[in-house]
Amino acid sequence: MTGSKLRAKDFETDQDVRWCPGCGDYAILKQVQTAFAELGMEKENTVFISGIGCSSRFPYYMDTYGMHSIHGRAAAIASGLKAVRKDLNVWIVTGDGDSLSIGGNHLIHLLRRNFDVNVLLFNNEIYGLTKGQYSPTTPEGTVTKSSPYGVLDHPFNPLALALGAEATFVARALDRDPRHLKDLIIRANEHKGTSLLEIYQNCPVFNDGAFTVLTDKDSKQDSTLWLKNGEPLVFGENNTKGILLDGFKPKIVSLEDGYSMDDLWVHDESDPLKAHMLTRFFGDPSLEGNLPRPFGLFYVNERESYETAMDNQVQEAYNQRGEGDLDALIQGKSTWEIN
Amino acid sequence: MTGSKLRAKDFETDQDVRWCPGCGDYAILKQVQTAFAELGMEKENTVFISGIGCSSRFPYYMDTYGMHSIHGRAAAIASGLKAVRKDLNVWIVTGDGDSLSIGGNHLIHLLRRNFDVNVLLFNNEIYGLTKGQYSPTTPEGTVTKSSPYGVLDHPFNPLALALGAEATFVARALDRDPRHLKDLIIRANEHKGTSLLEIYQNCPVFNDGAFTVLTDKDSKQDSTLWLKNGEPLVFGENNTKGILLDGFKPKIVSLEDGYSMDDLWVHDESDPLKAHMLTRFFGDPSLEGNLPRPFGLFYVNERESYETAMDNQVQEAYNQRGEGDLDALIQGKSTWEIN
Amino acid sequence: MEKEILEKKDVTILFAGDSGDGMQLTGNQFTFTSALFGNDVSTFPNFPAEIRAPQGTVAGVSGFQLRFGSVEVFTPGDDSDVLVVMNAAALKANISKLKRGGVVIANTSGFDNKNLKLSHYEVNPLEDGSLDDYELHEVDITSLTREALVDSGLARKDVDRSKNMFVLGFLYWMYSRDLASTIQFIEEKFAKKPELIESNLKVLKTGYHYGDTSETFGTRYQVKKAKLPKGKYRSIMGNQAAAYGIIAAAKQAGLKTFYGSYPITPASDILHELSKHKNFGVKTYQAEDEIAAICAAIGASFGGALGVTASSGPGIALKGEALGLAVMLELPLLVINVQRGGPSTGLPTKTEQSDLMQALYGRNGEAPIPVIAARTPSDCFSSIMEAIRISVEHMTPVMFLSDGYLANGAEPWAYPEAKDLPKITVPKVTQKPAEGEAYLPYLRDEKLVREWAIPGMEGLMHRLGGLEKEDRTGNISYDPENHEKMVRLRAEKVERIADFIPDLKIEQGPEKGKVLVLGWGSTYGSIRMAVDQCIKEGLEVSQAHFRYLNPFPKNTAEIMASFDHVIIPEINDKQLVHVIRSKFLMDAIPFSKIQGLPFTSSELVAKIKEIYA
Amino acid sequence: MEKEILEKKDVTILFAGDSGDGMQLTGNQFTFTSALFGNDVSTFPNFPAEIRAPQGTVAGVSGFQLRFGSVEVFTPGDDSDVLVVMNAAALKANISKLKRGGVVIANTSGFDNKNLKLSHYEVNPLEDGSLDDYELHEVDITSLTREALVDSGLARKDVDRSKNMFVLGFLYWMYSRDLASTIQFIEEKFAKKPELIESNLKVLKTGYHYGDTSETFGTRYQVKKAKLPKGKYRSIMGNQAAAYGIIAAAKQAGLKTFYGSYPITPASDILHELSKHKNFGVKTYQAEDEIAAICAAIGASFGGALGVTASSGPGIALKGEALGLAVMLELPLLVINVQRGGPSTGLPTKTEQSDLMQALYGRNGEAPIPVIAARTPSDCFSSIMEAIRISVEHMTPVMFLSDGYLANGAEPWAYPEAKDLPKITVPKVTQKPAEGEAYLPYLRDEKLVREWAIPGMEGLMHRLGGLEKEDRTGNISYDPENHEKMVRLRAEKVERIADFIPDLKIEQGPEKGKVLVLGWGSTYGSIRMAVDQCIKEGLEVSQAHFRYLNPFPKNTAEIMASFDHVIIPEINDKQLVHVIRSKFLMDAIPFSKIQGLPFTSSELVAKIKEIYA
Ligand SMILES: Cc1ncc(C[n+]2csc(CCOP(=O)(O)OP(=O)(O)O)c2C)c(N)n1
Ligand SMILES: Cc1ncc(C[n+]2csc(CCOP(=O)(O)OP(=O)(O)O)c2C)c(N)n1
Ligand code: SF4
Ligand code: SF4
Ligand SMILES: [Mg+2]
Ligand SMILES: [Mg+2]
Repeated sequence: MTGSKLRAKDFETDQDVRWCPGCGDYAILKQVQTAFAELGMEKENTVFISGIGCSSRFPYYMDTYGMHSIHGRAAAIASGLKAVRKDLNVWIVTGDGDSLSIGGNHLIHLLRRNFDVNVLLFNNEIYGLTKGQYSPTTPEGTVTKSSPYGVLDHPFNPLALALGAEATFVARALDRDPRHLKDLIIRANEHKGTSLLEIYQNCPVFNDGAFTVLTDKDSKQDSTLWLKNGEPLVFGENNTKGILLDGFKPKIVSLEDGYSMDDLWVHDESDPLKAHMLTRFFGDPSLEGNLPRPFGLFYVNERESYETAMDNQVQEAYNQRGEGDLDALIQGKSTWEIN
Repeated sequence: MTGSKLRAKDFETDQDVRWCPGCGDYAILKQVQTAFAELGMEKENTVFISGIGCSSRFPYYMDTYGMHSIHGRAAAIASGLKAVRKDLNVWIVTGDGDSLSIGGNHLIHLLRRNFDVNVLLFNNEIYGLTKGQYSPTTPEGTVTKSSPYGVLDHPFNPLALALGAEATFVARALDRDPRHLKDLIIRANEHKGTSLLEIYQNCPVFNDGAFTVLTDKDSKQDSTLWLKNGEPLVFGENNTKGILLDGFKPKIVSLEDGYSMDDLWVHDESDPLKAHMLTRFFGDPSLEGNLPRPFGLFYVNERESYETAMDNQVQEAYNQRGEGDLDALIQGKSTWEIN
Repeated sequence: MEKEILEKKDVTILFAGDSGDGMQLTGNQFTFTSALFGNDVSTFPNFPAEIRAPQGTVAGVSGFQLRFGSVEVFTPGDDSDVLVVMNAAALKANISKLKRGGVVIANTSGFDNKNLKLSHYEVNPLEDGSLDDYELHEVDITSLTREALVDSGLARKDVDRSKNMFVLGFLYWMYSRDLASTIQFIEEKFAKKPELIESNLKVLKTGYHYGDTSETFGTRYQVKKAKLPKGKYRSIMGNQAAAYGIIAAAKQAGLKTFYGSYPITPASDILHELSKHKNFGVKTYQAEDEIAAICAAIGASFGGALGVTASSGPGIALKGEALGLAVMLELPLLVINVQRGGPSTGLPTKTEQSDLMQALYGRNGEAPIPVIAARTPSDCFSSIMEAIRISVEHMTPVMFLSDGYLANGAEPWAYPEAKDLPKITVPKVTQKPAEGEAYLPYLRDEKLVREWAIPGMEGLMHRLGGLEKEDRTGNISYDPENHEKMVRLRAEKVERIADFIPDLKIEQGPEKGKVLVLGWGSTYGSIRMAVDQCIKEGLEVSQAHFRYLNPFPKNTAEIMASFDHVIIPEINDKQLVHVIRSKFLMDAIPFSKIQGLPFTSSELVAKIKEIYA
Repeated sequence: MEKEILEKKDVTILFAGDSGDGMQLTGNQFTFTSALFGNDVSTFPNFPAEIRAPQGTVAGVSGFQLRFGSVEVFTPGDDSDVLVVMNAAALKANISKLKRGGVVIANTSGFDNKNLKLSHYEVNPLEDGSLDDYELHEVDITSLTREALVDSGLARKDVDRSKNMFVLGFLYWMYSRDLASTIQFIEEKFAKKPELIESNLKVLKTGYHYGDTSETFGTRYQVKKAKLPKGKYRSIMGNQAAAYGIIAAAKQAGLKTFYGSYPITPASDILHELSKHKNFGVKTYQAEDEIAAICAAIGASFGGALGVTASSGPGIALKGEALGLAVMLELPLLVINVQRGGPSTGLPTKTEQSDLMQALYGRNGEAPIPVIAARTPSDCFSSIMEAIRISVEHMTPVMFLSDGYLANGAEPWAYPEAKDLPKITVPKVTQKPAEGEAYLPYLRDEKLVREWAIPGMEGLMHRLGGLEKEDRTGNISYDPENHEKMVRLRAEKVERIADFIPDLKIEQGPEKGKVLVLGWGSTYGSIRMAVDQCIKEGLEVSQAHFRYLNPFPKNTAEIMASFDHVIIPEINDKQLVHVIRSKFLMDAIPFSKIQGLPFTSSELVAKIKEIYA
């Protein structure tokens, strides 16, 4: 297959796609396929590992190798795979429940170990497959099947959690902005380490409109912030608003009103502290005066990937001691003979 | 028992304490007992829940209610207990393996939920009970039983992880500084929410000296920083060094050399961003020019505790609908009769 | 035009349509009306495996099977007498479940080209003769509904949504049913939208009248009242009954309930139900995973509440380690397994009984626990109360087994009054040890049960844990003989529960004889129907059914020995047979079905006759 | 002075002292010297449950039991003939394990007031007559050692640390042993510290000469060479053998090994051992927990490596769900359970066989897997190779059972040469499907085994998962009949492995007769000794021993039927008996011991005689 470049369609399988009509998952699938075509990815060297959830059906729709595993464990399975197969391109597809509730531990350990795999975290702030219970990202107070009087749990901020867990690539995209999503898929693929890409995904059946304010024509300009490396933080209609740092406090200013581009906070993908601050831009963006929700690559940092370190250690052992001699091993140091 | 104030000794049990001679756990046990006496704690209303590990033996030595549960699950068990028994004073004792490896998920979920319990995390950077394998806090490269060629895993920074997981009380102490440890135990007890107190604890048998640079007479002055709310960050012999913020970068300056107290960063327990920066003071302090390791209360923030919210929701249900009527429930809305 | 009215003993109807066609509501309304009338009823919904598969596809078909009779009916029926299909996909998915010669009522608008394509029909099955063996009635339900509402001013979408009322009305006519209760239902449901009351009623009546006036339908049927035990009835589903049972048992024990759970099909509905009833002192807690859920429940039990946790197979597998801890702690704990098709993720929306071995043995070490299984949806109520009684009175974790079939199935329930429910005695410590004497948390009574000392109680401070404990004191002990003693004590404690449970009884048929059909769990209804039929045909066949799977009732071996042949039907690969052989060294004839589906009576009857012969 | 030399057939010595006294080293040296001489040997160390309990306390005692003989010895002995105690606590902890009339060699310095107090002796047991039934030799080992090294210039601590060499030297004298191999050992061990070579050798010889010159010791013993199979031998412990077996099997299969594990006693040593051998293509991975460990191993197997995971009971409980996934995936996977005392945390440092049921049934749904158990420390090597052979050749997860007794026990091993090891054939896909034809990942061969298609292989892309899969294609299928078919195929695949394993064989005794002692796992040695003794006493007793617990060898029922009585001794509560009864409907006489300890031969002999009578 190598050599002849594949089209997006070539990554489709013969299985019927079984998400609900209007589900944000479709758009994400499409962008992955499109990005893969652009990247010239090889089917046979690509593997998708997922857990359980609506989103975790993903591997069935990608004509690559794949595994639809068990709930929450995709990160653990992918770690073992990548540990023995540095040559493969490994993708994890997971939901907010799959990766942050039951699979939370595997996710944070994956991030600190930094296997070179890509995590697509479909965050719809709900459990889709089990029909509408709250997830660790559902906002407090939300009424769901399992919280008829409102959620009591303070939600996780997935990107803040990831940074706390030593992540080396942290980004956010939106099902409704396919171009941007595709670009981040490509960036994630480039990164040599664990890439965490959180994708806001609308679940029209159980949590419709969770991200409407971020996608609706009327509100999105003021409620979203599109990060570009080396560029100032601007947003709003015609990019007339900007964000600057007032001491350590981010402040919204108007560019039509005394402030210029030069005053603004310039995005730096390599700055962990600023990335941390950006993950905390999390007020309800529908309320006036609140910070817009950032999208894009918050933070990236190259650190040796786990499988590289592992392979190096193995190689080192070979270099120092040569290919293991089974007879010598079995025999050990102290033997005797009976005649 | 209520009323008659107990002494530290009164919290001892009749069981032989079975840690290795010289283990840091002894000092911590002593300080807990001392703090409890000072706090006038009631035995029967106090519960210690632990997982498995050397440290997790702790409950056997406290004459309160207790449970030495299973590996990694203390946080989950304590959550259930606290959910039904807001009145009890609940303490979790756990090791770095117990809480950050197998129990990592329960810990981060405990923190975001913010049950009013206190976590004493004995961090000896090793698995003690199972005789010396590396833990998620063991520095890279360390040779242990399970890493004869050196640890490959990038370690967790427990306090950074906790902040990323929405913790409301984050502090660090040291087995070798009993007074300070005791004060933090008392602060943890005061906090109405999950208090995470990381305690550096020396394991003389499997990881001796992990914290020597922080405790040795010669090095500790330059390698430790004792946080006090509202006070500038000073350290070194006679507190002649200070830390200030050069933009967003912490910088060590000499107070004998042009800088004054007024230039320095003043510790503010309620500032999450600065707390975040403090958790990243993590260079190897034995190397010149590196930042000292902070001890004390990094961050505290009052947010409604989970059990309070839960009780309120239950109370609300009672208020609105009165004590449940079993007959009405069983009968439901649509019935018919057969005669 | 007067139509002839035939009398029938029992009828099975299967409503099938797209997920959005409202078949569940239609089925439920028909059920309720029939029950109200005095029929015995039994129902089973069949949801698509996908949340919302594309409209018009086979994957998106939702079905509701319902059986009602003038005799007792214990299952929703094997094959149906009537199949209502709203579109081609519904026909495709369900035609195999219709009796030869049965009635098909097909909504012709659902068989247009688009629908045929989506359901992968090459030719229209209404036209190609493939339904020749059935009595096919084509009705353009969609158009008739639209016509009825042509002046309503409602949007097309709302109009189309009421076409299930047409179906309902029509079937009411066909089975000579009263519209009253559905009219009331519609009025209540749409109280805030009067325009919808009007439109729905109109369509309902249109459907009814269509039967009267249309030429095609020659026959109406009548199913007389059944002779049912007197009493007040309601309809109940298994998961709902389980939820109520937990609330009732906690009340009877004077305990608060803590329900720690992680969502999983088909157990989640218990969580949903319980979370509505906080004013019964119920706290529900959606944990981060199944391990946290059981651990939280253990913590709650330690704190003096009734700790309950539930899941389905894969989640129960995760709870094994913590369940072992609960065995050591000897605290009350209820673990509910609403079984589904396995292994692994298996068939999440289908039923199976394949977690019996896991319930008995899915833990490290010697860790016996009582296991109790419910037999019908309403039996979930009393069985779970019994499970809780045993858990609390015997201070032990208990596994309660239900399954997808019980969980979602519904049946009429002659519900009890609260005052008549069994009491549960809580073995809480009542006395502190005398001054100077140590408290002994593992002292046992004659049932070998230890007392429950709860944090907050003065003078009873103690430490529990998963390491082996010394007899009486509960201190850690590495003593070899103590370990053997404790292993045996824990086992014997569970064994002795046999002294506190009823004997196995013969449900129907002679006390001894040729064939005993011995079941457990949700196969009850199918076995009941099948044995009943065999008896009526003059065969010497009896039925017995386990509620207690560990320990078994004391007379089990005796009952088995009273029959020439014992057949054990199971929705798994002979799991109970294995256990019976091992416990009693007695053989039984296994009859397995592993298709994610309950037994049909006819399958069972055939098997019984084969053995009988 | 010439001392008399008595000949003995076999001798059991128990060395006991504080954790810091070097008893493990002493025992190992004595063992190696005896093996080198030509005795058969068997050993078992007994570590304290605490890491390092306070010096001088009973909790801190470390022991090493060793048996050597001129006949074959299969266990480290029941009671010991000689007990060496370095302090009072060691005596207290171990006196019950000494034969009546046995020899106690006590280090008198270890019985000072401090030691007596720490070990809770009120009076000195060396003086109060409580040892009158034994042959007590008091030696002030500490002082004699210090005297020997008075001019060494070594620190007191280093001097005292070499007192175990005195013990060793003295016992070498007592049993007429050669010092050569220990001298060599010391020279190698302290190659970088010549002063320690000198001091240790000096103390060793002092001990030896002490025997010669001291008046108190009248008797020396001699244990002649055993008649052992010819060959090259080494000493090996169970966990070590398991680690080597994994490396060897992977090599024979041409696979890389991925070992995903989370530390737990007594399994961790396999991880430690394997992590040293990266130059065999072994990758070890310490996962965050047991679930991650098995999942990573599954991922590695998916990637074409040999995925292995290991734990002990509680950790295996956690792996149940993922193991079910592996059953569905039909990939090779080895799961090792080094069993320990349960339930729950139980007795972590003690041995038990109580996870058999968990191995067979500890998963949701119908999820059968092969189960294989090792019988002796060295047998871990070939048994684990066999487990891997089955896993790879039959594309199935396999459970390998060892236990604490095997894991830490050691025995001489006539180790094989690499070239003689069995080959393992890997069913990797060799051909892509023809152009235009779809790849069928669940196509099976006559063994019902599917082929292994590995990422990177062109044209074989496929998706695996835990939902039920369609026969042949592996696509998700909710079809009822397909489900039953697949459940039965998976079960039958495992059953058919019986065609590829050897018959159960009679290890000793007649092929048919009165009593068969039928065991599994680590009870092998004890049973061997006991049956041997019974046969020598003229009883008609035979031994057979399972390596394969699922599926059982095909001739199992036949063998059982050839004996009047079958006794099944187990370190659990009759688990194998349950399985045998259920599988074969044949009874067996259970003989249980649940004390965290292996059977003694005498216990078994007594039981055999009781049944025989
Ligand atoms: C061990 C286990 N527990 C629970 C489940 C049930 N379950 C399946 S998916 C899911 C959550 C799905 O939510 P999410 O991960 O957010 O994915 P989404 O469906 O929203 O895409 C749950 C609870 C399961 N399959 N296995
Ligand atoms: C399920 C399970 N897995 C593994 C173990 C073995 N185990 C016991 S304690 C422990 C780690 C101890 O390390 P830590 O938590 O750091 O505590 P420490 O002993 O250092 O105080 C492990 C792996 C266990 N008891 N249960
Ligand atoms: S339930 Fe929600 S997330 Fe799942 S497929 Fe449907 S729309 Fe998508
Ligand atoms: S092993 Fe280490 S941590 Fe454990 S008791 Fe001993 S010194 Fe303490
Ligand atoms: Mg989701
Ligand atoms: Mg530790």
